[in-house]
Amino acid sequence: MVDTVVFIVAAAICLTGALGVILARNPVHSALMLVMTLFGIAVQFVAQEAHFLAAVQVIVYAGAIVVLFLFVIMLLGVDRAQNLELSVLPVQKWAALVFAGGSFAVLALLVIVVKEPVTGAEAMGGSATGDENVRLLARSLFSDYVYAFELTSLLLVIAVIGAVVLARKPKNVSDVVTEEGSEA
Amino acid sequence: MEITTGWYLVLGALLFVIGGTGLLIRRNPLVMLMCVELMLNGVNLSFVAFARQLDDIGGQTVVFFVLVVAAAEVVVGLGLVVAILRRQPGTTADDLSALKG
Amino acid sequence: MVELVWLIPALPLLGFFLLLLIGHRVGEPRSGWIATIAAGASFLATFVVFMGLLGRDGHSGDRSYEFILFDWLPAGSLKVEAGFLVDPLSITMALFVTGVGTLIHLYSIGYMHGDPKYSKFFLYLNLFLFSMLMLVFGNNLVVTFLGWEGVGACSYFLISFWHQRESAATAGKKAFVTNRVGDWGFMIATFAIWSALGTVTYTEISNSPAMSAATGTAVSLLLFVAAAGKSAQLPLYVWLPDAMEGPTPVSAMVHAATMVTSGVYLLVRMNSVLTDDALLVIAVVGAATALFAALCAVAQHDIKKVLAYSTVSQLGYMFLAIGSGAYVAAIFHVITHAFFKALLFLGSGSVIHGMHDEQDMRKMGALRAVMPITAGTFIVGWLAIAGVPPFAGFWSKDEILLAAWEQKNIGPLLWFVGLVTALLTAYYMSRQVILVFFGQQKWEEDVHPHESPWTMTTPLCVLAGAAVVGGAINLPLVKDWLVLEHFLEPIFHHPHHFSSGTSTKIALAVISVVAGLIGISIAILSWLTRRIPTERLEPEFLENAMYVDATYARVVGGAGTSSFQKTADFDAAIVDGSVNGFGRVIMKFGQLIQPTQSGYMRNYAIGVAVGALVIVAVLAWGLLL
Amino acid sequence: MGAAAVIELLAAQNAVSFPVLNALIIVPIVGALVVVLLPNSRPELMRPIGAIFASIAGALSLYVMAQFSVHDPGFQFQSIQSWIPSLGINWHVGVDGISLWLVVLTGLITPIVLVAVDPHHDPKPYTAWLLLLQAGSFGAFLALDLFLFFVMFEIVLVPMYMLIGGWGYDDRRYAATKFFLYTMAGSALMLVAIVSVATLSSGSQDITFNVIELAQRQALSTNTARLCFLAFVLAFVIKVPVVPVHTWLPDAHTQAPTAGSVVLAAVMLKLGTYGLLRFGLYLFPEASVWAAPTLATLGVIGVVYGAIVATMQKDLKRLVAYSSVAHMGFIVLGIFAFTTQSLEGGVLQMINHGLSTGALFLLVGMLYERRKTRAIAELSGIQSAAPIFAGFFTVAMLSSIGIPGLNGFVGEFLILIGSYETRRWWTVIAATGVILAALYLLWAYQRVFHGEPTADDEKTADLSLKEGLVLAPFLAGIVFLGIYPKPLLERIEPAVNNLISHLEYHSDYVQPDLGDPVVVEGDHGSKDDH
Amino acid sequence: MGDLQLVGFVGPSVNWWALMPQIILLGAALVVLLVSALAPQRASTVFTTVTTLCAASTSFVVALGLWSDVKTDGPSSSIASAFGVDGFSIFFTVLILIGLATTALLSHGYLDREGIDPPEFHALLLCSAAGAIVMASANDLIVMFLGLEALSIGIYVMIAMHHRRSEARESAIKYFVLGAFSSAFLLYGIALTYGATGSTNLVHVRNYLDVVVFRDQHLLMAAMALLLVGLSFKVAAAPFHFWAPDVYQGAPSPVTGWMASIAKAAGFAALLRIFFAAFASHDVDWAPIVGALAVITLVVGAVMAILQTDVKRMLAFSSVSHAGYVLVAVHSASAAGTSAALFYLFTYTLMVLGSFAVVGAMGSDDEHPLSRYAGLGRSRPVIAIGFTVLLLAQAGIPTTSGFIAKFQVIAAAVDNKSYFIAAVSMVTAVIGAYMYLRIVMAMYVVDEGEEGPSPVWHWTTSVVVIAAVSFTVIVGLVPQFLIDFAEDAVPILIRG
Repeated sequence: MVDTVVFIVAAAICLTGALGVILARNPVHSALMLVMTLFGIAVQFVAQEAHFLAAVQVIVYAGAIVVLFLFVIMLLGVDRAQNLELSVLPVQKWAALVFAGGSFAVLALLVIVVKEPVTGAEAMGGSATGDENVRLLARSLFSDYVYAFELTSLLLVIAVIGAVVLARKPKNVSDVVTEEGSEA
Repeated sequence: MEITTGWYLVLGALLFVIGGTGLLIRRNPLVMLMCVELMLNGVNLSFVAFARQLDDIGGQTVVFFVLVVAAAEVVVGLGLVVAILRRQPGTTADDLSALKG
Repeated sequence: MVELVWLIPALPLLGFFLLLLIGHRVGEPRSGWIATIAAGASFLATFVVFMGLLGRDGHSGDRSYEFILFDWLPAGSLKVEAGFLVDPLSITMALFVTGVGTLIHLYSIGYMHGDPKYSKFFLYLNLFLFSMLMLVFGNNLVVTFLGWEGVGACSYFLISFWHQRESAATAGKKAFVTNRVGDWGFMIATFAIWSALGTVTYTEISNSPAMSAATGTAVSLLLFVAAAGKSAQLPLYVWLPDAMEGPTPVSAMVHAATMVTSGVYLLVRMNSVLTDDALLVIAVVGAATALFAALCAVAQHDIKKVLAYSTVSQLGYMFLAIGSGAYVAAIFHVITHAFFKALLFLGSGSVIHGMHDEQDMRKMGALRAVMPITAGTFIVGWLAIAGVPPFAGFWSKDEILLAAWEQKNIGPLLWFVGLVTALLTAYYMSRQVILVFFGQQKWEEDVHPHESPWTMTTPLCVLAGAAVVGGAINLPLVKDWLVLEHFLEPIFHHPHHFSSGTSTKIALAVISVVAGLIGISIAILSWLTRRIPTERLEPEFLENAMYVDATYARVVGGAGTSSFQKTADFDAAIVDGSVNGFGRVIMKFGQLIQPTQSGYMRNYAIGVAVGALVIVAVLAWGLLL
Repeated sequence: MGAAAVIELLAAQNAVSFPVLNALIIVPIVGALVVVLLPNSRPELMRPIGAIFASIAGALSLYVMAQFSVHDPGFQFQSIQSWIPSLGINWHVGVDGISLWLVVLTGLITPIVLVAVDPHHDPKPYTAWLLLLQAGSFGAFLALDLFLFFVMFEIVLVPMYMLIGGWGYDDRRYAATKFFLYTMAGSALMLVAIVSVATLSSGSQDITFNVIELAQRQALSTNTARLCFLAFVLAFVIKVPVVPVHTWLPDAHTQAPTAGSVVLAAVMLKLGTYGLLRFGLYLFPEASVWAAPTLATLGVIGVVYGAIVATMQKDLKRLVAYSSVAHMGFIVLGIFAFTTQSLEGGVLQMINHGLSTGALFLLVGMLYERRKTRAIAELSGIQSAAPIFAGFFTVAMLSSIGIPGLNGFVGEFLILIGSYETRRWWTVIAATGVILAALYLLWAYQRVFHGEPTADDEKTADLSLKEGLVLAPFLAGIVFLGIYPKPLLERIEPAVNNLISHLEYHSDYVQPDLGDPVVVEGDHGSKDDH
Repeated sequence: MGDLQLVGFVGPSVNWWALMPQIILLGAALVVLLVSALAPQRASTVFTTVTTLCAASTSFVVALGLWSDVKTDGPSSSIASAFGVDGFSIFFTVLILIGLATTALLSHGYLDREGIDPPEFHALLLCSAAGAIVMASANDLIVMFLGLEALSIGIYVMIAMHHRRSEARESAIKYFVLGAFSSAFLLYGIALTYGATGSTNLVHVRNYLDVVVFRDQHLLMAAMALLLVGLSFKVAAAPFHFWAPDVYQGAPSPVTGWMASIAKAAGFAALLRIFFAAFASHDVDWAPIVGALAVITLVVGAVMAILQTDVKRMLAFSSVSHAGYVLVAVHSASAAGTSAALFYLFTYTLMVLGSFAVVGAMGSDDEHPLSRYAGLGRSRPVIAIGFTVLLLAQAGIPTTSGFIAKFQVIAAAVDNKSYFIAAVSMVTAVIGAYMYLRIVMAMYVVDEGEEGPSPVWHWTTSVVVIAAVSFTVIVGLVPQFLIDFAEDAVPILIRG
């Protein structure tokens, strides 16, 4: 009973946030709505005994990524409202409708048709509750997924280089000038 | 009412779809990035739900990697956005359509 | 001696090659003499072979001798050899072809005097003679076809010899193309014969069983189409009058004496396959042509045009004879006609030569004084063609009329047509003689007519002699005097014999003579003594040859050309256009989908999103179904 | 026997005898490389050296002709090497009576055009491309492996494309591209068909592209075979070209440099008709019989239609091009009449057309060199100014018209007399082509060579000695083949009869004996058992 | 970290030898970065290029060694079977290393000309190469995903490095946004696979699908669909190809070459591994979809290509239609088809790299009009003929590797009884040929006075072009060795 309520509330939060993200006129509001969704998801994680993930979700996502977003928004000062109706691509709305509607249709179809969506694939690891959860995570992270774990380092290296390269100002300003010229 | 995995999956799917829709209807590159984040979170939710269903920790581990990927993407993406907006303030996704045909 | 047959065509060919190599170097008149000697030698060779043939027994059928050079077209069961067939028919043709040919060569030496392309002319003449002899001596249809086309090509060269003249060039082309229509018939006939009898060799054809009636008639008619093309019968005669654009010796040799008779030769040669139905058609067309051409000849002013139409008309006679089954009569007339028509043409040539290339008879008259030999010989020719006894023409024409009379179905009618033709012939020839040689002179002052050199007059005299006595080779008076008939006997499948009694023969003969005299007298009354007003005797309608040619021209130039042009446009617009159109369609399709490449990343995202949705849906529903 | 067996069987032969056919293909390629490596500073060397290599190839082709055993219906000088074993593809070449003369023609034409035609610029690539063209054509005529054939059939497009594009006239871009794409489009489906044939024929056996082997297997179901046949035919009829897929030809011919036009007419068009014989009839006997009426009809249409369109052309070269359409129509008719005579005539006509049309294109090219125009309207009375030139043109023209005693007649006559057996009415109509041929050629001749020459025409130079020597072989061939075609016929006949009996064995077609009534579709004789 | 010890914890065994190629590349990347950071003056273009080349060649040698190992003692897997060491992965490793070396050579002249920092560029190149290798040899969907991201993110940045040009930034952001979007789909597909089969490891997936019969397969189907979408995007198959032309056009030519060749190849490697190896038991489900995608891709690529006026865009669309051919091979879902696909990718990679070598050397990337190529046949005959060969090879003209490749694809399709697709691919080949011919025409058919500028060549470009051309021709004439290579690479590790 309790978890039902939890689920419904959290789900409501998530969806509201999500819709807020895509409907808010102001990017700042979108970012905040995103935070809301992320919290909702964290709750859902908890509801499924993924406590550690819930924590990481809050810290990394809400704490780091969204902040990064807001930082950039402020940096660029693009925090002004953006009217959806101004969308220069009318086809876009219809396409979005089709995608959304179609997806919901397929989803509904799955929900209706599929009584039990998950196949009875046999369990791989042990049950995961409490601090056992963290232990198991660490174990699988450093055994089954150690290669992937190492690869994340590769990703992060690339990200760093990328950030550096992209953030670096062009060496000579003339480039920018010609740039503007060409843009005009 | 018993909350089965199905419900979580549906929720994840909804988040995914909403994110996708958002990416289709928003012009602001930053918001589009957020939409991608929404989609990834939808996926994460599904992973966790499956992990619980399967009673397998692997699904949760994967979420870590997804987080990393998301972070990396956001870093590079924001870098790009900055690089562009710094030169052409107020650029929207639709303004970047010089290459076409 | 018969083995020497290969020499007969070889000699003119040799002359041709000689002239080809050194002709322009030796120049005039030597090149002319080379050609003439070649022709003469060929005539001698023919004579030798003729003697050799006479040496053989006439009735046991070994007067037909085949001489094979080599396999020409061996393909599967088809055997076509390059071979000669020496038999009475071919040798008879060869004799007068080479004989008359030699004389005309000789004549041309003088006539072509001063022409820039003197040697080339004789080169063509020799080539023509060669082809004609191949035609005559060929032992199968294909070799004959070789000669057949060869003479056609040569006549093309010779008609358009003065090709700077647009009219000459056109006339040559017209002659060739019209002949090609006939050649089409020749080829199809050959195919049909081969597929029906499995051979194209004359001896085997005449020995093989008869074809089915339908095939036989078809083959006969196709052969007649071929003959009609070469021998200028209705409706394919139109090229011959125009062919007068060529030098006069050419008209004499190619378009009077030899080539135009090859149609007759072909039908006689193939007499074994001709069916009665076909013969009837041939007779009717022949008679019609004879009358038609005679009528046209009545109103011509060009001295050569008259002769041209008269040639057509005489050829009509020959086909009338064939149609009536009197092959001998046909050949007989071919020979006599060769004599007097060659004579007349050469005479007219001599006149034209003397009149400085004036051809309009209305600008002549009273020439007998200034060119007596020409005049005299011409008059002989006139009498011969007018059918005045005892000149050659009388005998052959008389025999034809007799044959026509005896034609089974519509004999009398044919005979009557022939008779009228005879009358007309006598009339227009007399008209011509009078206009040219009698009356008062009507030529301008600056023209100084003169008699031609001996190289030209000699042939005239020789031919005149032949025109006088030519009839002797087949005199109907006594059975044994029918030399030609007996000589040709072996080649005929079912020899033709006159059934009429002597009285009928004589009656018919008298009637025809009378008709001839009537024609002559009308001419004298109208043109010499002017008792009859001449205006109405030259109706526009006839002068323009009943507008047949004009009609052809209008059809070919109008509907024909435009339809061809439409086809060409169709090819360019539709056929080719559709090709380019295909390319354009692809381009259009491309431009249709090009907007998808709009440059908006959000549009591109649609592709991903909706694409994904579709695939998922397809797979999911695939499960449901 | 499988391809492997063939290899074993021929291995010994390869060991002992000099693989002359391979040499035929390789020599020109080597020549091309040599020419490419020559210094650019010596442009005058390119064509002579190229001509030498081309002539060596020509000499080799003559050697093949000399060594060819006359009455052997099969493939001779076979040489087979494993090429792509995993796909069952071999380098397999051989020559029989059908391909022999095409090979000789290819061998002789190329050196002549190399000598004859001066490209005016870039002699090096010009020579190299021509040599490669020769090599490719040899390969296509000699290939006995479907894959190899396709490679050669397709690769010859490139040199011709380059020749048209690089040395052609004003509209060369369009013409070259059209030529390339049109022909490529034709052969596109043929590749699918080739693979299908090979795949579907290899039931239990190993897959092979060996033509002989496949022709013997005949493993395809009727409908499959017919489909594949159609794919092949599409490629070939475009190449021939048969109306209505002919329109690339006039453009290509008109825009191509003289050498290109000559080789295109003399050699490349034959790839189509040769393909119909070798890969149409031989691989798909039943389908060929099935489709014969249609294709024969197309051939006849080509004869008449091509002639009619040719009549109205205003460009002399274009006119000759359309005359090609008409002549090739005869060949197609002959091929699909299936009689000894018609097929022999067809093969012979391929050579004849090469000679006469090749000569005509050379002459038109020479005229263009003199007058810088091909427009009939702008020419007149050339014969007065250049009699010898006119004489040569006349002979070539008469051969093209089909005057007996010249080669054109021999082929046409055999085709028609043979076709009359099985395709009477087709023949009757096709024979009208001889009338039309006279019409358009003589008309053109009259307009160009007859009449009063204008001032320009007066200046037109007559044939030079070199040009005369270049044309001499063509004329010699025209006359010789017209008078004594036996040497060719007796070598062609065994192969042709072989092909016909193959047809009779694998289909219900029976060649009518003479005297028999014409075979009507529906009542075929009994299949004679081999 | 194989010796990491926790309580009762045993780390998985690691086959370091198999990891060597990636490790070498990453090491090289770090070296380049460190040198550029510590001794900037040393970090010249030459230095970086040489380093990259050395790295590529050493790992190439290693890869060959691995190849012989696999040939002798069969395929194996490493690190909890996350990483497959089999002919397939090594085939692609070799291919990627060749591409890496080539791109390094191409960028050599280019970077100086366009003012791009060599060290970062090469570091990113090396990293994305490593990512590609991971992607091609990953036996686990997550690993594959990470490799894909490494490859892609590296490319995003490499494109954007072309500071001066707004087109570069535009194409970068386009590629980035759409890439992230599509990888979200891919990831969702992975999630569903995980849910459906209980694992992200391909070996487990395969084994599981072999034994289990589903009550309903909706999850699996959706998973397949989404995986297909994600990877189709990477290989630029219609309708997921829209990004490709814009990005190819805007990106620096060497990067374009890298994207068109290696990114595509890696994408197909993943595609083949997942579908041919893991989902083999369900090919009746996915093969038709792939076939449909193939047809659409072929048509769109060919038809759009002939409309283009910009050479780089032409080649972009041609690479789209090439993806179509490979999809045809994949569609046949057979060993023959797979080896055909491998053969095609190998030959195609060199063709396209050679082509973009020429394109990049022809001048600035702002635009590539045909007029720029006018008269190249005269001014630079060798390069021109080389380019011609490469173009004709892409058009599938015989005696080039392109023809053999197409031939095998057709053969595979016919073998699979899908005649329609075979026919379509041949027809589109003809349509596409028009575009190649236009370029050839531009080089050779010039009227007076319209010759383009004679470009400046860096010798490295010539090296690349000549190498690519000779490879193309040699394979076109004697393809057997490469066919064998491709066939040996087919058996993919499917048992843990």
